[in-house]
Amino acid sequence: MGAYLLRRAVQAIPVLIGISLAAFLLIHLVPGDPARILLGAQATPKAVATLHEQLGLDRPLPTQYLNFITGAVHFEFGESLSQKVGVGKLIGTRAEVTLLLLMMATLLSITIAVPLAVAAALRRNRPVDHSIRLFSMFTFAMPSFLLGLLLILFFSLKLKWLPTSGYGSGFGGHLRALILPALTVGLYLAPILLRTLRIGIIDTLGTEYIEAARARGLARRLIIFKHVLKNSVIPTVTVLGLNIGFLLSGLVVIENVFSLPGLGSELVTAIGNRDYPTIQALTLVFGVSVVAINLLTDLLYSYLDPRVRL
Amino acid sequence: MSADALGLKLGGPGGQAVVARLRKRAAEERRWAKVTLRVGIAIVAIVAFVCFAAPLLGFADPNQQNLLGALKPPSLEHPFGTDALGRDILTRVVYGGRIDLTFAVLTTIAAFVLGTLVGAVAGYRGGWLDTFVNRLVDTVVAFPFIVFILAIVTITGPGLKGAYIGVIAVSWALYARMARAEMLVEREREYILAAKTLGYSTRRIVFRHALPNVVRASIVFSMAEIVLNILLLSSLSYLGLGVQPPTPEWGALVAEGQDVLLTSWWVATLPGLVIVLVGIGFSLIGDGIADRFGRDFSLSGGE
Amino acid sequence: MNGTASELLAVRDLTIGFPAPGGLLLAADGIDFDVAVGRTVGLVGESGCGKSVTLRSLLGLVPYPGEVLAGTIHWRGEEMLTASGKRQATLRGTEISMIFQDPTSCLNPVFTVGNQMVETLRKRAGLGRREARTRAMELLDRVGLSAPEKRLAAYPHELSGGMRQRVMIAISIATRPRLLLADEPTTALDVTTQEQILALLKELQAEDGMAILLVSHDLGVISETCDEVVVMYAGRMLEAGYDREVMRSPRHPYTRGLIEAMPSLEVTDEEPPVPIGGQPPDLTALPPGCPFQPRCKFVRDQCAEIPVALDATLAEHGSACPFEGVRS
Amino acid sequence: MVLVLSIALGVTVTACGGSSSTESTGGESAESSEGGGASESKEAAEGSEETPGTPVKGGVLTFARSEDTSPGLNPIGLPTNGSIFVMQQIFDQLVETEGDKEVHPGLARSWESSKDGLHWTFHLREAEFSNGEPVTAEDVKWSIECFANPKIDVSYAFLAESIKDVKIDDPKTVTIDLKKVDAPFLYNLAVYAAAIRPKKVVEEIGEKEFAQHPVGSGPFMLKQMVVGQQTSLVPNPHYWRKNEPYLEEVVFQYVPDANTRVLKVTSGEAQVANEIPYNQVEQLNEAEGLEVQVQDTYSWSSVFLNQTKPPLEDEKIRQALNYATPKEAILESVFHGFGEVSNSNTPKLKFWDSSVQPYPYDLEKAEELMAESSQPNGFKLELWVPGGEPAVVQTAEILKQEWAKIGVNVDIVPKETSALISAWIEGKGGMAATWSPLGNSSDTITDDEIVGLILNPDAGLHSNGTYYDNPKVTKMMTEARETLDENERAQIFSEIQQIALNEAPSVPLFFTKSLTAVHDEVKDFSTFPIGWWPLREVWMEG
Repeated sequence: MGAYLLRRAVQAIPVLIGISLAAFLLIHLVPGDPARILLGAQATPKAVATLHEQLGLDRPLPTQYLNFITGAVHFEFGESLSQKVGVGKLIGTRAEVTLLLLMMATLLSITIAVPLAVAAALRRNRPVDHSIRLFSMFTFAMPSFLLGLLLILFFSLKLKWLPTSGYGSGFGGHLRALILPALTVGLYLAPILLRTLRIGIIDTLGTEYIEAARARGLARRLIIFKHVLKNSVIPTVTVLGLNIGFLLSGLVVIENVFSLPGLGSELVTAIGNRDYPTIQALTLVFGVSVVAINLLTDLLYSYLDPRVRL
Repeated sequence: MSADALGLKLGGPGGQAVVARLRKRAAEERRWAKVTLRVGIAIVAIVAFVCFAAPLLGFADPNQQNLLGALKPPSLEHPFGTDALGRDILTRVVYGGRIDLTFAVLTTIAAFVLGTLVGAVAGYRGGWLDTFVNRLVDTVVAFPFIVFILAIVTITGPGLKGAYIGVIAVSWALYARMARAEMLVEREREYILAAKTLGYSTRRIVFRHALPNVVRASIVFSMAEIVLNILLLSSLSYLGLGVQPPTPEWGALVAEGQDVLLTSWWVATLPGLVIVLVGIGFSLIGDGIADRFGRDFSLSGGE
Repeated sequence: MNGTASELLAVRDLTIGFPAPGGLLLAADGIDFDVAVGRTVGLVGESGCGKSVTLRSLLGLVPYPGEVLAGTIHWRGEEMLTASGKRQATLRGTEISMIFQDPTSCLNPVFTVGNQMVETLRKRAGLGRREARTRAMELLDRVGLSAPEKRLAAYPHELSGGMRQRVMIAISIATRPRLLLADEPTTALDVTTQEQILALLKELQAEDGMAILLVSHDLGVISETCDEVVVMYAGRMLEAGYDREVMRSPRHPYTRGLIEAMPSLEVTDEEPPVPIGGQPPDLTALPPGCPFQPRCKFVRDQCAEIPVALDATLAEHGSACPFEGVRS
Repeated sequence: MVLVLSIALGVTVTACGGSSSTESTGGESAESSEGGGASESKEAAEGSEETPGTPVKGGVLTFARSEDTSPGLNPIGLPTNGSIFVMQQIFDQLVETEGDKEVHPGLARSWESSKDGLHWTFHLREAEFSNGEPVTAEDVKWSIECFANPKIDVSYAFLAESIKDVKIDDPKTVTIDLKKVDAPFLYNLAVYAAAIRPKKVVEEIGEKEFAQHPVGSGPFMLKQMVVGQQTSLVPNPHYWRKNEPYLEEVVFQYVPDANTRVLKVTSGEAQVANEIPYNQVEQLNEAEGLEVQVQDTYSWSSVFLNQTKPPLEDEKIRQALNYATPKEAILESVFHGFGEVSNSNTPKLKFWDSSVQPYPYDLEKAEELMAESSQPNGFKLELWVPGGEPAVVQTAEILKQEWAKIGVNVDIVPKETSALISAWIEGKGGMAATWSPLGNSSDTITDDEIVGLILNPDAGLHSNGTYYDNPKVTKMMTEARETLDENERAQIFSEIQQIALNEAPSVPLFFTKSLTAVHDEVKDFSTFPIGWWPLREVWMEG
């Protein structure tokens, strides 16, 4: 296993370099001079020139990229152009918000999806199955800001249980503030997991070893939640892993609706300001996280199914 | 044995009742299985028909503004109400459907085909190809999508060309990863080993034999993903990267509705519900196809 | 309690139906047989004759959408068909256990052999974790598997077909069942392993009087291991009786055809094995009277009117064909 | 889940107090009077309050804001409005701006200038920074020099080009010598970049660190700043206006989403929320305990036309576009009446002339002009619009329908905001462009800066991408800058406004209004046209 992990770590390096180089080139390709944007639309050209030089943007692109990479190697991400704050610190606080949100959302979506998938698979093509699939489609296909606002209206305005928005203070405060956003993301993720898991369970229920298990008189709950589930969860794990990867930078709308300082909204602001150091650092963070998530999913495959040779 | 023979055997009417019940349940089972697919196709077909045949159905110009009649709630005259410029939202939804249905279906199919093929071969072959594809998938998934789309739109200019390229270039990775994961398990199965011993070519084994079993989860997921691509257009148009105004497009309609949500809920909600309806349609199709492909657990077991 | 003391299982007029496009098909139609303590009864017949469905119905596992339509199953005097689901469940895996045909796919591929054995021992035999583990090792040793420690930690796909079948047997006897249902246990194995498995079953039976209900399409396996034989065709019993009588003097043309079709070492040139002609029966379109008519060499007109049932109970040597002895 | 949906939708209607009845076609809500009151004396600036209650100390004001203080709180740097409006609570300038278009005493109790206007002497008042250190003439000299140094103050040093030298006459008096007469000089000293900062502190911890831990002499000081979430201020114990501020604490919460801001203020989690969407003002006013203040701003919106892109070099066409623009109709539908029809290419600053007549909506005149123009049978106009601004896109959609009536086929091209502004200013943009009105706002009261950037090609911005070039207007601008006589300056700027309006480098649309929801228990809250709020006057009732 150690060798495998080492191999995966080595493989991650070209991925990270590839991503950061691509991000570096693409963002410079897009029109928009950071100096002009930071100074505002009416900035005089002289001011733009001095700022351009101060920010080191006049240095040739290769040197800028090399400085970035050498810095990144020892976790020195330089300074955000617009916020004059160390990029590392800036992203650190925001990464915590997004990761905590995604973890809670994943847990919520699993606790919603698994029981419903089992119920739908067991009562296949009957009213229960259809209504589960029908209603799960609502929260899945509904625009996230609409779902988010409905939850705020209901749980904070009407029932006054939870704050309307913000990240709260202290760990307890953070968790409490993240309940509604996590539910919004969870209600989006759950239907995808539900559908793939349902088909997986239906497949597994038809196998001989399940019939053998029933012949041994094992309890129904044990058969489903041990024997059936472990065999049918691989495609669902893949879908979950992928979606978390995308959602790292994809939660902008939810972060805005719930005023959460996450990675997604930071990326949009950084792009708006053409804040190159922040964009590149964010891309690296996304790269490392996705590589880690995919590694985790692959390890999960071999745990879930010993026949899978890594 | 015919039902009445059994009736006789089971002794008169009691037997008949049993037969009838049994037959009803089996029929019901089969009916429901077909219903999923049929209802799904029906929903999508109806929506598509209304959208593509809009002019014939008497839907006027979707961009016709009526500033005095702005933000009117749903009424007989405007079943979906009017937007901030007094335009009839139902007409805009209908005309927008053409763009969204084509965009969603084409991008999903392209991504599904490309991704599943690449993933299946990679999963089957293993070795360096698998590693290369995997790491390529990592890169594509990790890469911030907005930066990617922004760069493409800078080259391709406004309109959906950029969105088409961007979405396909990214979502194939989803299917590649799913196909690979399934293939890892499938390639260990006996029938694949048997096919190998029979000397089948890799291409034949992977595409004719392994693929049908690998593709089921992807089918279900692709049908759900169709809706995601429509919603993606919503966030793109919000960033100024979507269709050219005033062209009606579902994503843009929903985005426009966000600002007036608390006073005029219908502007975003009703187009949103149409997207949900289409989502339901496609996912029923997905389940219907997947059920048909799969081993039907209810009829297996004893001969 | 009308069963005799030694009688374990009494099946009377068992009828199992499946809905089919035409109307209804009876996978089993009026099946009667008994299984006594320590005895081995064989159900033999071509695939599709209903032997496997009959076996599964004893555990209440008739695959969906089939259903037991009539008949009674008495287990040690207690009627099982009308018993509560819970009651049936308590029997499954404790007093009656079952082994299957394809060893490669009847063990859960993602759990170790040990995990699946310990699970059954703890849940169904009520043992503690440590006891279950040692008991499992004893069982593996008992079924002839070397290095039981290593076997417990192995995953099913890491064992050969024969070894997996031995594991299945070990699991099935874990709870010291009174009756072992064996659905084609050796079909998927090579001949030498087949002999070993059958010998093992016999040993286990001799040890604690476990009854065995063996289902197979191989008359050789049946005659070699079973005390009584039931020949099934198209869901019905065509002949039943003690193994020696049925094999030596088959009364029904179908049984005779099965025996003539058996390849055996002693076959000389004059009597090469002769396969039975025609196609297996279509259960939804059976002819009236004897279902074997279309393929029977001695068919005559009255065959259409003969009753479906056997003419005598199992004790003697019953046959569903009144024109027996026509050939001799 | 469906149950939740229906309840929630129902709630949407009731919770916000307004039924989704048909949108009334107009009727301004109670427009409050011009902001601003006498500088010194305490008098409720807000007209809507019947009896001006006596201010009470205490209370925490939670302000749900659409911007955050991410760039830090250092006047010298690259702050956005998010930071500037908070810094105005922490720092003082020599002179202060308020609601009106005059300059009021800040750290300078009084001042006088030499007859030739080249020497300005400021008499400092007794004041202390929030760290207890006295504000010395040394601090003032150093701060003004930082303000004038383009290397440090990159964005606004050009406002202080005319400063030659800053001399300390005595510990309480400072004189600034100018190279040339600079009429707006005094007003420019009120800009946030000219804030008086403690020299010792900045030199000790450095500009970057100072942005995280600012020390000023203003009414408030920083308690805590959690970037991207919230910034809280507490009263400065050493503030020179002894009885102010009244609030115990001010918490600025960053709430980017407009709907969430509305929900936060209706649920009472916040007492004030800014940038309220136009369509929700009426509904919020109906909610009891809430009122939306509508006030003037120095922001404006217009469609900039690039004269180098044919046929826009033809003045008749540009004028025709102005005549064919239904400003009142757009104002009603898109902005729900909250805004003012614009009669100028620049915002309503000190020398804005209200008597100049805006282009009326006159299709015949427009068709006439088009007939006489170089493109009598119309042309295709590429109009760039930014993403994420529904009001701006909707305006463009209306213009597309309206201008089609005079043969102008508008091709609306959506662009990512930053890409649009950069390309447009460098002349690489489309034929015409419009962007967020809040994107163009003035930071100074006098017209010199904005008129220069918008109408003077030599300022390097190609007249904000319009390539407008009228030497006579450029000469008038320099004249205005060099005369101290206010009336003469007013006369010149009024003429410039009229000429530019006629030559139509752009299609002026509206002067933007600020919409801020305020709870009734918050007293004497107001928003200055320049954007920030005098929180030192605000107090909470009960």
